[in-house]
Amino acid sequence: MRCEICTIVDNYRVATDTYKMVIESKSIVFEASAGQFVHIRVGGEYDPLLRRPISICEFDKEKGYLTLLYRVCGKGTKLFVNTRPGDSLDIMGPLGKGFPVFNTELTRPKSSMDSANTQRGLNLPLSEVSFNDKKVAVIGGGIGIAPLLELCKNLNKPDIYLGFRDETYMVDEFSEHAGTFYLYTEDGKEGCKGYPIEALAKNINNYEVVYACGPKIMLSKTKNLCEANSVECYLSMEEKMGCGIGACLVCACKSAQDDLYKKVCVDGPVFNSKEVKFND
Amino acid sequence: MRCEICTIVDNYRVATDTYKMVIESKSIVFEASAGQFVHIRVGGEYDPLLRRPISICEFDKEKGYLTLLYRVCGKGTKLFVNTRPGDSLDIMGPLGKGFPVFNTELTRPKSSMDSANTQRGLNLPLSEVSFNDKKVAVIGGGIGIAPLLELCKNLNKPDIYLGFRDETYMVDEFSEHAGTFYLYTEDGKEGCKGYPIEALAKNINNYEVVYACGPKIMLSKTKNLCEANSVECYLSMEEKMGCGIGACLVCACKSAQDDLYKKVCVDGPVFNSKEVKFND
Amino acid sequence: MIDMSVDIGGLKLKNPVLVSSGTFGFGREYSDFYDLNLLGGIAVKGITMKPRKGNKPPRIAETAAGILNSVGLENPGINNFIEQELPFFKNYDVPVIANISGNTIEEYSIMAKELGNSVDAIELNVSCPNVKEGGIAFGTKSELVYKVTKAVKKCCKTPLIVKLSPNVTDITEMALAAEKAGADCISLINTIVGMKIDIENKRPYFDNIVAGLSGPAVMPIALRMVWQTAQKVKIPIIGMGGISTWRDAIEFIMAGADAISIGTANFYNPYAPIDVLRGIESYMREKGINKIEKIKINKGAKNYE
Amino acid sequence: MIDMSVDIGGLKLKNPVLVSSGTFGFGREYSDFYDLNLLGGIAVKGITMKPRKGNKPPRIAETAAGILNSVGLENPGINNFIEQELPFFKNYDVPVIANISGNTIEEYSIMAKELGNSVDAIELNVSCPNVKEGGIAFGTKSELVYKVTKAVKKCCKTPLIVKLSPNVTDITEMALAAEKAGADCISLINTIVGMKIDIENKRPYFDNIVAGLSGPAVMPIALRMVWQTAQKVKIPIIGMGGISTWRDAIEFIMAGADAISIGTANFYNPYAPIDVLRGIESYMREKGINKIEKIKINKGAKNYE
Ligand SMILES: Cc1cc2nc3c(=O)[nH]c(=O)nc-3n(C[C@H](O)[C@H](O)[C@H](O)COP(=O)(O)OP(=O)(O)OC[C@H]3O[C@@H](n4cnc5c(N)ncnc54)[C@H](O)[C@@H]3O)c2cc1C
Ligand SMILES: Cc1cc2nc3c(=O)[nH]c(=O)nc-3n(C[C@H](O)[C@H](O)[C@H](O)COP(=O)(O)OP(=O)(O)OC[C@H]3O[C@@H](n4cnc5c(N)ncnc54)[C@H](O)[C@@H]3O)c2cc1C
Ligand SMILES: Cc1cc2nc3c(=O)[nH]c(=O)nc-3n(C[C@H](O)[C@H](O)[C@H](O)COP(=O)(O)O)c2cc1C
Ligand SMILES: Cc1cc2nc3c(=O)[nH]c(=O)nc-3n(C[C@H](O)[C@H](O)[C@H](O)COP(=O)(O)O)c2cc1C
Ligand code: FES
Ligand code: FES
Repeated sequence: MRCEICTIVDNYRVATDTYKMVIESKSIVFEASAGQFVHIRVGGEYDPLLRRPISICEFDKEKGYLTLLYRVCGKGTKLFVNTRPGDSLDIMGPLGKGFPVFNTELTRPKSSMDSANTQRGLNLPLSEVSFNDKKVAVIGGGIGIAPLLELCKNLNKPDIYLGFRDETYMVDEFSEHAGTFYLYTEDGKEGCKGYPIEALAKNINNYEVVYACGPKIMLSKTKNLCEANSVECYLSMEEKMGCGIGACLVCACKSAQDDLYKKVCVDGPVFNSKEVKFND
Repeated sequence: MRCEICTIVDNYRVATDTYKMVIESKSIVFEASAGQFVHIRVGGEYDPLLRRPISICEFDKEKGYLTLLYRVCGKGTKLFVNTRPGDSLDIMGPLGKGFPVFNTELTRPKSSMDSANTQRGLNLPLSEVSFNDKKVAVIGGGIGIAPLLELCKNLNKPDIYLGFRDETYMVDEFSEHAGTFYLYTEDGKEGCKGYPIEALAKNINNYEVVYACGPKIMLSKTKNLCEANSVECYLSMEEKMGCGIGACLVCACKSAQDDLYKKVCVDGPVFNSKEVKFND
Repeated sequence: MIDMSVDIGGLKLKNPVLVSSGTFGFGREYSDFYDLNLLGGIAVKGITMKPRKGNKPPRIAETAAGILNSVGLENPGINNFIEQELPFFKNYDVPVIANISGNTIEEYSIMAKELGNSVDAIELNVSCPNVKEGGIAFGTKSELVYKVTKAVKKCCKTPLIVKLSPNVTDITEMALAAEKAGADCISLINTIVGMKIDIENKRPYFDNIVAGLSGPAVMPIALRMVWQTAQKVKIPIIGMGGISTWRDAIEFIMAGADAISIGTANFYNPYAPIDVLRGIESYMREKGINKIEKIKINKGAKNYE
Repeated sequence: MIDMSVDIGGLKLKNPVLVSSGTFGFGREYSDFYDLNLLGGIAVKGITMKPRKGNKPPRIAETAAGILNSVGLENPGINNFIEQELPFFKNYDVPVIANISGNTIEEYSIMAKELGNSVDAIELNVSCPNVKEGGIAFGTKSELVYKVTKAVKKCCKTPLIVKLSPNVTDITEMALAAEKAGADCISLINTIVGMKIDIENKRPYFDNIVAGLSGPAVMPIALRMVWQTAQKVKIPIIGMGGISTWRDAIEFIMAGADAISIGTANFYNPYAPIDVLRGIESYMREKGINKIEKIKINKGAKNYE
């Protein structure tokens, strides 16, 4: 974990208000694992003041490239859009705990698997998560698909369920890695009309592990669905952040095990569904 | 006077930390007269918060171009440097009272002379400033030469005295319009060693009017020199600004006529030397 | 139909967007940018009995998302104001609020009386941090707020607004004192006492040492004080402090302000009051809200302790 | 030779750059970025007698050049702190300052006593705006500041720092009360009470309604308070509030701070304390200053009224 002044290689629109940024990194990329995030400083001295957390969407350790997928929603992400290839960006990372990946057939070298494993440090006993080549589903909604792409590359042809409001993006990139690929839009413009959770619910008994990232409501439904069917479930969570490294305690999310809070930035962003709760 | 979103046409270095910016304006340029300034907003929403006052160095009413000459010294001017051709800039102006120009042989159409005349609104009786084709000297120091270039173009081959610390700039542009041209650097690297005020002091009795812009110490010496020799003198002053239009009263400079303050933004920036005082 | 008008303690405004004293001169300057009649009202530069030349420059410093000012109430005095500045507004149909500062309670009273016939409301400045005498002293003790308000109210024919100082432990104490003394309306906040050091010259940057902080930096503090005050007083509130966008304005109104005022933002965006006004209008249209007061969060919905 | 060391009321620091309570966890987190031994000292996250789970999220909002936080003193309680967190510092040679908050004067005393043997100094947090009981209440009344300081001083073996709340009319009154009660050092400022409204959902953004403002936005206010306090008290002062560069730090030291502390800046620049430290060093080298205290503007050079 460190701060690095990285160079922007590319930054282009993939859909309305949705952009892909490719960044050249000399160190962060080599430590990254799927599901981790970076904390980015943009803008002037004080505006915006805080860094912005963005998931690592893909990395290419050979080229030293990190790819981010981001949606423009406020001050910080608006500034992201204005950066151009060649500009430099102050990036801190890789941060947090990524997705545990335990397949035998990996597209990545063995070492990154190991490190993902030890980095997890789940509160759950290790035996519970030491499965191999389980039947896996990945479900993502909207910009929440970002951290799932690198994950899918690391899995062995998982079934992939994606949902969007109306406009879809990154569909080819995901379907390439899918066993079965399910696409939903709220208005049915592309793929099926409705939400991917509906399809996942039908097929839930086919799976041993589900990975999810997306809107809170989707995460909450996925958690309930998986737990009701005794399926292992990993959720990537979002919360407003300060430091990004566990020092300020602002990124609190409710723990399911006790009445306390967990820190999304270091205990997550990926949690076993049994670690967190949503009710409020 | 208005706010206009202008387009940057060019922005390049002319010396260490010194840049020239050419801006295309649809309206401000057509109202501008020599010695006026613009008030520029750069950066994000709040950083920097205030506009930055910059003199109009040249204008080309045919092309609709304004030229600014600026020295990088802080947050705002650093951001100026980062703007590129094609970028837009929020500019307010033209602001303040420029230099009174009363020569018969003008390179500008008659109308702009008239407007400069009425815009002056000096506290002094008008007769005192209604001279024609007087013998004129222009003295500038460092970045203070900025508002003098357009002035020199409007005068009939004035003698021009410029001083710089070490590195000179815009020398050709000025000498082109000069009767006699005096160049000084503090270390004598280019031109004569010393300060232009020394040469002006020797020649002061050749002149009926002196125009000056530069460091406070130079202005103060010029004022004293001129007044001791009964030479009409116009000084372009600087003070930190808020609104730029006379509403906030922060740009105070000492009045010579009473114990009150004048507003650099609307009573100036160009003052008859008899209107202001320096002692503190 | 959207009704933008508000009544702030007897002063009727066609819309809730005011401009703040000291940031808008005597109105003239910004009349080049837009029609002043568009504004809900104009609080003119603070005036005193006698002319004041103001503080020694520098009078402004930029801080992170804010400014420090040390104008020191430069103004031509009440007589010159009435003779030379007020007539300008004859051409306009916009409420003018005279912002007054006194060295003594008597001075406040005399000024309020004299201005009563010629302006639409009086705003008592008991909170200017940039002058030694009077000013802020009146605004940081509730007994004094009470006394000066009470005295002025007696001789003031127009609605009386009391402008509170944020430099206090408990803003509601001051607000309640003003209300009890008969204020028709409360405005807040004035600038917060701040400071800057000139490290090159190793001395306070301002001749007066301290100066007044305003601008976006102070908005969270101002908003909190408006909220706290709104929980306690019944008289209307003019909210200000760092407002630069319509969203800021909506926050203040939701927090309990009946009208809002734009100060420092005028400097970097001369159209700020108009932008804010248009923004509030479209917000209301979009949400189907037809009265400003309906924007507010219901008082006591969740009581502030 | 430049001597960067300072003595703040008996606590000897190798340099004047501290990090502020609540912004630096229990030290571990930033140890990945640089050697913690470089720091003058570390004020760890505020602790209480019993574990506290903290406030409901959201707990942070970005404001103009600042942040509002509503952590609500989440901490594992004094026992867990001593058992699980303190041992980490065994590997370091850096002074650790325990920041404590109590509901009662007794709680403060018990905690100070228990910690006396294991930390290098105690910082009394009488100024946290994010909790209902205790906290800020103690910090806004000078009698209470006096009482709690006096009580704790009696049973506190290490230097005692009292951290003042900026949410007061007169900071010097609080500072003098702390000094009189025997405080060895004063630190200021804690966060300023602020607020944000969630306009989409028409309600206060924070569950606790108000929250604490920090960051560059507050620096002019913090600096003024440090200056005012330095004019009045003889005990050393730790200045903080919005410091993010060495120039900010020099302003605080000139204003009268004996040491300075970095809070919010850690979040956007994890190297901020080191950058500030290096900056102060080169400033001193350049100016030929060999002791930190010589940076200060002489007290009373121009007396603050
Ligand atoms: C672990 C993690 C990973 C993320 N990955 C991605 C990603 O890959 N792509 C992407 O587009 N977005 C991602 N987000 C959300 C992203 O951080 C926000 O959209 C972004 O911070 C908004 O910043 P802004 O300045 O544009 O918006 P503003 O609304 O101006 O931001 C104001 C403040 O709120 C915070 N904030 C606003 N929205 C969110 C949010 N949804 N989550 C957390 N903080 C927020 C900002 O960080 C900032 O502090 C992620 C968030 C987290 C916590
Ligand atoms: C009427 C007028 C005309 C000017 N014309 C020119 C010009 O043609 N070319 C040029 O290079 N400079 C000119 N200046 C000076 C220029 O305004 C400052 O250099 C600039 O504002 C510095 O901004 P900054 O953000 O880089 O510096 P910072 O130090 O970050 O600025 C901080 C604050 O101080 C103000 N400030 C700093 N220096 C000055 C200064 N010398 N005068 C006034 N305000 C200052 C800034 O406007 C800002 O509000 C002019 C100033 C005035 C008043
Ligand atoms: C330059 C300047 C001058 C001011 N003069 C006065 C004044 O004369 N009387 C007064 O009551 N308030 C005065 N104020 C305070 C403003 O009216 C307002 O209360 C404060 O600036 C907070 O609002 P803002 O953050 O929107 O500027 C002044 C503020 C500034 C910036
Ligand atoms: C997230 C956060 C948590 C804080 N927690 C504490 C705390 O536990 N105890 C305390 O005394 N101060 C606490 N503070 C206040 C800081 O120590 C510091 O006084 C304040 O933030 C001002 O400094 P800054 O502007 O540099 O951040 C906290 C501040 C922040 C931002
Ligand atoms: S963001 Fe600071 S603890 Fe998570
Ligand atoms: S800058 Fe506002 S009056 Fe001159």
